[in-house]
Amino acid sequence: MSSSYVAPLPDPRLATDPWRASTVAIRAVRPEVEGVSTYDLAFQDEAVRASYRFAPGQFNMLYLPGAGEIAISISDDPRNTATCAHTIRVAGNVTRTLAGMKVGDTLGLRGPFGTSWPLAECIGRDVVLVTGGIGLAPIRPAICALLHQRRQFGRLNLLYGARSPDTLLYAREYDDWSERGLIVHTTVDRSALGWMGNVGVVTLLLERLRSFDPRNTVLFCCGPEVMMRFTVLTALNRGMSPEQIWISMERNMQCAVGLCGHCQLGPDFICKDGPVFRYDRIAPFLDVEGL
Amino acid sequence: MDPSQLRFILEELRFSAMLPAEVLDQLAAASTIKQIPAGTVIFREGGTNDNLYLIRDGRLALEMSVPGRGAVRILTLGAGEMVGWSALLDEGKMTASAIAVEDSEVVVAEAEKLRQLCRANRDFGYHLMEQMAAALSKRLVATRLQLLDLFAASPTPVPDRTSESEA
Amino acid sequence: MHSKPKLGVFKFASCDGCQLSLLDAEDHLLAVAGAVEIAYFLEATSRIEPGPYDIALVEGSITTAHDAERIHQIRRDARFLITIGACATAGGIQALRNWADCPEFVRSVYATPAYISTLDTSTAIADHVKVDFELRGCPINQYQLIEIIQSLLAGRRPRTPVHSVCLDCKRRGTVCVMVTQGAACLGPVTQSGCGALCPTYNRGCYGCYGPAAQPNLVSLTNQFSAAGVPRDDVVRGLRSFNGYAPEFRVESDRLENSREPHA
Amino acid sequence: MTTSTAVKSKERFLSKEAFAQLFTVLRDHGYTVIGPTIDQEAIVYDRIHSVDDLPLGWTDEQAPGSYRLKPRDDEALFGYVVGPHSWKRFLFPPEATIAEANKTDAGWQFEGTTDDPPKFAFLGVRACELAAMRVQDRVFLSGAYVDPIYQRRRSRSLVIAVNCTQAASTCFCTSMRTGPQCTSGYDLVLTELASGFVIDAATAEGADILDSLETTVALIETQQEARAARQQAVQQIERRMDTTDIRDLLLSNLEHPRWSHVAERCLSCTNCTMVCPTCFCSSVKEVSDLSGEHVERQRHWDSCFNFDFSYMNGGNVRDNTRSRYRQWLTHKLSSWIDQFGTSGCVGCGRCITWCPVGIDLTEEVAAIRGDVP
Amino acid sequence: MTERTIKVTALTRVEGEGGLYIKLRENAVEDVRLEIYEPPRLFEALLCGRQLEDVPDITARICGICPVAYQMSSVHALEAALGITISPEIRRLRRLLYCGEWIESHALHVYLLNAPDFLGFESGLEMAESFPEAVKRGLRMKKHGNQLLEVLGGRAIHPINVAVGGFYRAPRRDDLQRLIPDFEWCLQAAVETTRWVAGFQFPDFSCDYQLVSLAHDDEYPMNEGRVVTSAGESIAVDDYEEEFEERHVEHSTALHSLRKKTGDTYLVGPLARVGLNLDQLSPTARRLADEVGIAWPTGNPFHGIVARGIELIHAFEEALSILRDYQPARPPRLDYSYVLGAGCAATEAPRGLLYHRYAIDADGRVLEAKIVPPTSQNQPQIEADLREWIPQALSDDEARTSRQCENLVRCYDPCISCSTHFLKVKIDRS
Repeated sequence: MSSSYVAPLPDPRLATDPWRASTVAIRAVRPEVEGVSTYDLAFQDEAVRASYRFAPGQFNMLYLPGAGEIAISISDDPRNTATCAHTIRVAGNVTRTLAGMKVGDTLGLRGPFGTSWPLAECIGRDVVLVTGGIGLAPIRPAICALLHQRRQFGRLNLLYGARSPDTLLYAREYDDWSERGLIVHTTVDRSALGWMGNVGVVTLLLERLRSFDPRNTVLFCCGPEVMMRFTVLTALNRGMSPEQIWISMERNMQCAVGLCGHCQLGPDFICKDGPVFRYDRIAPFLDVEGL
Repeated sequence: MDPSQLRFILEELRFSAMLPAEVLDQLAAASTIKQIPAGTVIFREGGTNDNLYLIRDGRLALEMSVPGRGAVRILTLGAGEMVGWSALLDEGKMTASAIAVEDSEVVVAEAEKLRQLCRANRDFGYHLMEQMAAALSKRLVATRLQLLDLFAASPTPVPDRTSESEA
Repeated sequence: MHSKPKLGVFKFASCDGCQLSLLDAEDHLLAVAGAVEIAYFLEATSRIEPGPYDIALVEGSITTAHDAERIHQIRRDARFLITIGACATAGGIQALRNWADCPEFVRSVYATPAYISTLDTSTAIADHVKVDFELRGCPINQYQLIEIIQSLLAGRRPRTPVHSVCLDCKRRGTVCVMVTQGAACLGPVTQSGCGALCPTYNRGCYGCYGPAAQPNLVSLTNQFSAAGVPRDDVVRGLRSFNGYAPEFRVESDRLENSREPHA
Repeated sequence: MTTSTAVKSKERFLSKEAFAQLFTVLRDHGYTVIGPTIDQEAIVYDRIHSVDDLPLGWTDEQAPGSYRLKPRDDEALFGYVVGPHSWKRFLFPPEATIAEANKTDAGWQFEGTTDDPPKFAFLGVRACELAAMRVQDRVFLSGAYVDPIYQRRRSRSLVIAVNCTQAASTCFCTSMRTGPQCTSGYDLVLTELASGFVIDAATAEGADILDSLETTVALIETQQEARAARQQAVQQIERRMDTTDIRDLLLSNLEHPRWSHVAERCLSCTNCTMVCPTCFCSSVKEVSDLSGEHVERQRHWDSCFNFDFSYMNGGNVRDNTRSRYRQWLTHKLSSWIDQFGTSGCVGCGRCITWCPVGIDLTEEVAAIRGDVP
Repeated sequence: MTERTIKVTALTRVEGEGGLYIKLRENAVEDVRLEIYEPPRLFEALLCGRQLEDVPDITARICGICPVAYQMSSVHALEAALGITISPEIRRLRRLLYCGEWIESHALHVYLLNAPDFLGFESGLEMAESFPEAVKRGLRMKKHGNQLLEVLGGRAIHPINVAVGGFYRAPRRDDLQRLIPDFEWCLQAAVETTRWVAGFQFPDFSCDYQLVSLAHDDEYPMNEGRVVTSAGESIAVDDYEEEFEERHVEHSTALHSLRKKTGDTYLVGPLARVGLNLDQLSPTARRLADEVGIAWPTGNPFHGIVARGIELIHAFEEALSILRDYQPARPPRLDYSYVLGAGCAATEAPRGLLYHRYAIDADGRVLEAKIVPPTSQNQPQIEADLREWIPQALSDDEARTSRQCENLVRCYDPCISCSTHFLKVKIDRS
């Protein structure tokens, strides 16, 4: 496994002051689906750009002065060093402000932060990626990494659920992914005229997955918490063990470095101990309401 | 089709894989296998239907018609899954329409035969109904998740609580 | 060029203090006036433009039949309606009449009650029309008001903190008057916004910003009773400028209706 | 504590008259003295200029939800326990600008904090407060990321500890093994006696200060008297918390009915977290000038009791007082250990005294343990 | 016979909401009514039964522009009822607080409400485009007035620090003295203000006023004194209700305060205060009063803006002298015991004399409250002046006539929210 996919040490400049952002400029904005766009961000400072590395599953803090700061998972190919893509849904004031910005505008970026998908664990094994809605965005770097070194892995399945056919993210890339050896299964909760694909919740895809060897599979899951809970349940029912399951959690990440307290879940800070957790570590705290 | 071949098929299907041998035999004896071309309507919502179907291959869709919206596809079902439970539990009054989305192969069991078997053999009845209940409970949970509309965007943007902004 | 958003400021039963907060924002006033078109603001300008208004700030409570009609017209004319101040968000101090025999109230003030046409209640604007945002306070905090206007101009949804006054006391180093003096301070159940003024001035909070999010009134009033505050005083303390806000109202009614001999 | 090398203990005696010189010596060493003084009917920590600012002859009487200043019948300067303030106010200030953004022709440019605090000398730091500083050191300084504001303030400050010679009813430092005697983490340590102080330095900087004061050798009797005074504090501590297996106790009782019970009383007002010397939760707000081209990011104290502290995707994860109190207590006493290798509680009792309704965490833990009916 | 009615449905740039109704017959004034449609808020009733400590907090809410005036009259009346005499330090601090309110209120009226009339603008904000420096000067004075209120009272609108017996907390010397440099700037700004407004064009109009204000032997009237009139009377505040009466006048739905014995109208406010207390003005204010070329007392209501300018100077100058000598009062608040009793007090609100009377029981509860605000005293005078003014203001252009009438009304700086809660109001919007 290439070392570039291991979570790198933070940029020493950032490490000296975790609150200090670097300037990034919007290089491109690609509308994905209604209310969701991908922003390619490029560091203004060459030195920062040169040293910036992230691992699939990590996130950045994007800072829009005056509006605020939000945690956004990175959705780029980790080998891409020119720009860094973030797929963002308009959900609040910061993302709405971002949606009003254009190519060339600048903002602040701190990162990368957090843990990453355990790609090294996947070598020689099958990988199932279960994801829903915008949850595909943090999985995309993992897809890029898996496909880049396709031969190192067994069967690769992506099970992706969206609300409706027109909200399937990155649809233009599925053919490419398939050609390169990722089996893409999609399903929607709300069908539409002309949709010949699956209808029903994404956990059903896992239920139906054939050629599934529960003891030799690693499962990555990213999506709403309820979806992840039932995905895990299905995976366990199908014979997987908790140590093979990895999920990406979300909480109110603010400082991103474990200093502000907002994103705690049980003994973990989602920002620094996560967002990617092995399921058995987080399991005792996942089902406790209001923890 | 040869019942032993059918039994072999049933053993492979998720719905029936866990059934004891004699139950499988009986089920195989009550079943036939059928090819269904894409687009075939297997039964219609509100209509009657005499069979329980187990999908061996291909994909079926369940649709319900809503005035003004036409036929709304609720769920697609694939290999190993059961369709047509109303035939067995609801006297054949169907709650949705089933259509083959692609060329499919299904195991067809006559509901009346199954009912007779259930009455005659409580053991058979227990095992069949256990699988029915398990399949339906999974479908119920899946429907609940669908109902939660987990992937919906917030209807209106809400203020981020990530930071308090102030003039 | 886009035309500037139109701002209307409307008054119902009130003291004018909340709209004065806008004029009291001396450092921001001209900037605000430059960013919006002040289309209706009787206290500030003789220029009166008809609706619709992009932002309507509504001060005061509904106390007359005519006002109960008038607010509907303002709602129709307003794209984003913000109520400002305790009168508009909770009925104000004049809502004390809601617990009283209002005609008797009128008789006690006016020699010829027949001339007085007023409803028996003073109610919040939200009791009559849909309100898009409520800005609390008696009076409101001018910085919060400016921030809300700026948020709307920037296309953001406004927000104000909903935590208790206690947090602000601690941030500014104010020592708890409940703990050191046994003062009947409403700070633990009152929403932030004033900057924790009263405890900093050595007195208990009297609830100008109304109930904080999920306030535990019962526990607090139990504590007051345990500290020897007479029940009548607790009821009176809850019934002031935000007395008719639901959480305060329910608790003052509960206390008044409870007939525990020792309370 | 200043980062100078440790020195060997050599106890000296400092008379009350000579003690007054301490302020001059500290000023000459470039320190701004923060110490106990009476304000708002309490002994608070504030900037002090001379011995006259100290609470001479005053003490505090504390109980759950109650704090009263009382005159003493002697002239003790440090004859009180701990008050509403803690030193975190100066090391992790309630409001601080952590970053700035300026719009230039080349777009937004970002700066880190420009916080430039004076060199603080903290006078009158108690053993539990030394422990609290150690806890916050773990939080802010021990991880991959270091908080620059805390780091700068902490590294420049001088810690003058004072041993407790009495305890409040809310103290339980002995249970948390943090006091009452100061054992480490200070530059200088004092034990107050009627005649003066027994003083000792633990660092070179402390020794430097000590050398500038007029002291005499501490006689054996004086040292014994000081020990007895310290022992008096130990004996006065009544409150206990059983910390046996407390991490697992709380984490295995996340659905205990006691959480609902305490939620009936808890006001979720945030006071316990604000007065706690180790609580470190914060939020950041954007403060922009009118042009919007200069923005400061201001960090301020926040609390897990704050209604929308756990806000996410349009709702709050911890949407009721039960879950918020549980979060606080399990974090403080249990998951803190996972995170920082230490309990988050130092047994100072502030959260008990300053809770407006007098909720006592030791009682809550005992209830969860099943020790009280 | 031609009948004309002129209706100003909404008076603008005044505190509170009211209208003006004028009926003319053959160009002769038949009826003039200042119509007040502010809904009544029944303060006097809702005060009854409240603990007397609540009174300054509640009465503040009568008016957002002059809450301090209500707090001052109420604490003084309650202290009279309780038989307590405050210390000189507390008294000075209260004067200082009052200065803050005069500054805030007068600066608001001069710059944002009244000056636009003289210069032909519809608002102070619009005026700012042509007179940016003047408006900024006004806003800065207002801001510093508000800052004084904030330091002393906690906040400018509805201060929280005013207590029966004194203040909840005495402000720190540093916090107050920090204001001095700005106040020194403001004093000059107030002088410039007075010169600026004195240069306005005033209509040739004069009324024969009976002026009424407080007067005090040692100081410009603010917190206390005797009630004096331009007829040479000097009346103890305790006898106020013997001499002044709110009466129902046939042509109006509002209660008008009139001289009890003669039924005469009278004028309160800055014109009355300056006119009756010229020699108590601070040195600079006194100098400017002479310099502006108005013969005091003046009968021209349009001179009100100049009187406010002079009072601004006075307020800054007096505030400066108090700030410079300030020592915190110890204790900031006097103790007292409840006694059955009654007491009254009058103070000078920015708009004029404000009278309060309370009866309290032995448990400290309010039994009865009476409040006579300045605007209800001025209202009959305003209507009387309008009758005089209309022939001069009348033109064929209805809008112009209305504006002229409004201009006159604004000169008195009426405070409608205040007045309405005590006036007899008939809500009639026909």
